[in-house]
Amino acid sequence: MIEIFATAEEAIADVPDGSTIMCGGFGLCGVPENLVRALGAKGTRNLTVISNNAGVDTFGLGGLLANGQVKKILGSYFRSSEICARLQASGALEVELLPQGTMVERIRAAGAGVFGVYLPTGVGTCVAEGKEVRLFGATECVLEYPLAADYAFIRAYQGDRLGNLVYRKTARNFNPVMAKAARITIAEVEEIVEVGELDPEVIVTPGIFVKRLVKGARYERRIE
Amino acid sequence: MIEIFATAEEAIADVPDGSTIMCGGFGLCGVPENLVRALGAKGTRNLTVISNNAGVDTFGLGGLLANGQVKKILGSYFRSSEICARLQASGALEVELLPQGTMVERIRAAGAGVFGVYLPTGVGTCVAEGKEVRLFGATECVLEYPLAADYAFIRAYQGDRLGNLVYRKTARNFNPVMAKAARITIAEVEEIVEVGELDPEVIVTPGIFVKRLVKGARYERRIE
Amino acid sequence: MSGESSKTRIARRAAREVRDGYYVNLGIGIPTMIPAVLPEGMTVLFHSENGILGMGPPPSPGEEDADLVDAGKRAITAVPGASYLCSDDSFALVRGGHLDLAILGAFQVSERGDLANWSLPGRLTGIGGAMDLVAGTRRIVVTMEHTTRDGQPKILRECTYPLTGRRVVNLIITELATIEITERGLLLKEIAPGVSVDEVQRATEAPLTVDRWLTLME
Amino acid sequence: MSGESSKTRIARRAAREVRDGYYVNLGIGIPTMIPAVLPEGMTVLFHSENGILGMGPPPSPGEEDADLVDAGKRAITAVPGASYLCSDDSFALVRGGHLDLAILGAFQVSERGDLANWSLPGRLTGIGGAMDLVAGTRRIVVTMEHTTRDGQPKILRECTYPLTGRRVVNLIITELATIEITERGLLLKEIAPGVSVDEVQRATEAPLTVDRWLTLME
Repeated sequence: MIEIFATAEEAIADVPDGSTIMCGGFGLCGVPENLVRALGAKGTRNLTVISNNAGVDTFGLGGLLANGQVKKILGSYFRSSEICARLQASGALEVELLPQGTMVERIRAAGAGVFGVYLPTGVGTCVAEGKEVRLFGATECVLEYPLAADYAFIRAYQGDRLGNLVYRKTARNFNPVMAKAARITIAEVEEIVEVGELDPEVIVTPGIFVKRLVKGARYERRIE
Repeated sequence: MIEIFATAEEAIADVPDGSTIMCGGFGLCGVPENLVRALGAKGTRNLTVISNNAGVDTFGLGGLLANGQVKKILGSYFRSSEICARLQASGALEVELLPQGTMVERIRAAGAGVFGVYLPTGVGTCVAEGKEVRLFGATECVLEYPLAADYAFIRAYQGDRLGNLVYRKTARNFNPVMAKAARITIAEVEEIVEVGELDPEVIVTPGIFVKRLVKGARYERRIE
Repeated sequence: MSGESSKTRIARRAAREVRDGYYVNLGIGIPTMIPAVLPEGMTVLFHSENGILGMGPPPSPGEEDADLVDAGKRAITAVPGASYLCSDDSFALVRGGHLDLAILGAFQVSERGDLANWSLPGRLTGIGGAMDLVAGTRRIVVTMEHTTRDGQPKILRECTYPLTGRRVVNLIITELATIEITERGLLLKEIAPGVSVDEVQRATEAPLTVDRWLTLME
Repeated sequence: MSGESSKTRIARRAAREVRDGYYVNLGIGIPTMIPAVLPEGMTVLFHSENGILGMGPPPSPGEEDADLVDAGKRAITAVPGASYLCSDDSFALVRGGHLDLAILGAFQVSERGDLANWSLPGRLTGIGGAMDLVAGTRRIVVTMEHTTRDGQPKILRECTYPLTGRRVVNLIITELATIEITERGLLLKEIAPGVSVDEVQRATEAPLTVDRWLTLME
């Protein structure tokens, strides 16, 4: 059952300290910026964040990091975030780096009822250290586990009142897969439309995966 | 590099005896009927077929079974095929029954570079017999392996000249996932359109997965 | 009880397990009768595992579309807000626990909630999506007639037919009773009008505990 | 050799690895220069792992769309026939071996084809899609300058930086040479005009075998 909220602040009002939060987007593209901003304003602390990137210092997750709200971040690429590096160096932030494809396959697994996957990625590198390695034919693979969250913050282009979502271009990225991997998925959209307005052939995220929907108040449309 | 063929017969002309062939469709819905008919006419033998169903005796894979072209069939539901039961009983056909979701996850794995998946489906039932079972938290899971094919016969609604495909309604079913899991994917479509005519947001199967494309000569549009 | 068939009565009781906003998968047989007996005004989206969320009622004769069928291969329609799924996504949804409820038929259910509903001796075989549904779905309700045609119990200590899943059924609804499967076995929650607890127990191989709040089935 | 920069010459040589009909992923740095130097009339679709097949050239200034970027987060365009992918589908495509070719930059390559291209000591970290690309793609071509800025070899017996993958590189293209990685080590296939085999060997830590068909780089 979906709930539609008037503001991002209301949509995230009950997120408690210590939550694990997935955050869609790639770089600054397709980031749920209104939800992240609201979480920054609310000041929720001790967060574990799963996101491909950490935003930049003045946009996206950068704000949460600067506020000291995040205790751990898992993702694949943090080079654009000075603050991320600084907090990691000072010991104030735990950083776990994952190959991007392994990260997203683990997120998919969490949403798809898959309890373990054997992947060839990263064998013989530091990301395989301490992990179970198994030979399939001539290919060594690492056993990887599902990656789930309490909340997923995702961003779509349009959503109907059942929570069906469509995306725009490469702003799709991690949003659809993360929507399936959290206990409570909160989607912000640029536009809310009536049920039946979205072509059933085109819906990327069916409303079954969305628990809360909100129209974002503003979008900066920044390019990193 | 995609090749566009004038007829289904030409598109399947080189399929050798002994091939493993995936066949899209659910029941009679979304079945690549022109490719299957052409394979029947060609008389290729000793086939291993991976398909959710076996058609009915007068349509789809039923024809290949009746011709004695199939030595083994893997799928999830064969109750609608009298001929399938008869051949199995006589020992002329090996039948391997899979849970539908396990079957499709194994097909996905083959296309996605995943070498093994742990699934909770079927634990404690006959489909788990002889398989590795492992405990993840409180959930027992079975280790399942990828399921690939030499050829995938798939059916779509429209395809452009790069092999990008869109489907109609529930005729989508197994077609997109099988398209990714074979060495050579042959797609039949109801209509071939020019590149650029399909909305990029709507393409379900990108042309990278399609090696051969053909416009089907006729479609019966039967309901089982 | 009027002249309503026992199957319709089972469907009507099962409909009460469906809540507003639910996403539900219905097996073949009695479960397919449920949409028609749901209260007005509820928003319920039905999933069919061949690849649709938002399945609507059967089309009018002549309006059938060969590209739009359910998992039983019957022609269907799509409601506003429906969407189509590839098979891999459809079963990821099922196995990932995203459905609120599945209502299935059964040949046998054991007192621990083991389910046998796909294979009968001497019949052609087909598993379909049954094993995936019971492995993934949060809540499994079984609707069936209480006994076989020749009066043999179908609610057993142990299933004798091939299993679909172990310890997966939460609730059984028959024309005689509504029975919850608990950690301590079968709990008789509701009983049909005009039927005694003793009659239900005699039609049931496994022992029943009578709930202290035992009520009449509506 | 005209005044063309060595990076442009590397890109031009690497473009010859791309064939009509290919689906190709390009890493950041020199590989991004390749589309501009491809021969006319070829149909090549470029994949960017953030979720597009059919990436086109950068947009005109003022035409940038914040919803359309590549894996380097730069504004791009989409060619006719392009499609968009969720991240899970994009990496399933990569890891599943569906790309014909990936052309990547490198910090170091070993004589067995080990690749180090994601982590330099003392820099902020990011793996991105590099490990997935080398684990899945059929053919990996590395384009890079032959030595570091201070003249140290980058083609080594063993990589000293953290690895991206083991035994994954098929071909190395530098401003000095084209080197194939074979079962028996490095095979010098082409050499730049005005450069001697001895000079290439001196700039390369691992031993080179000179191919019997050694040719000049175009």
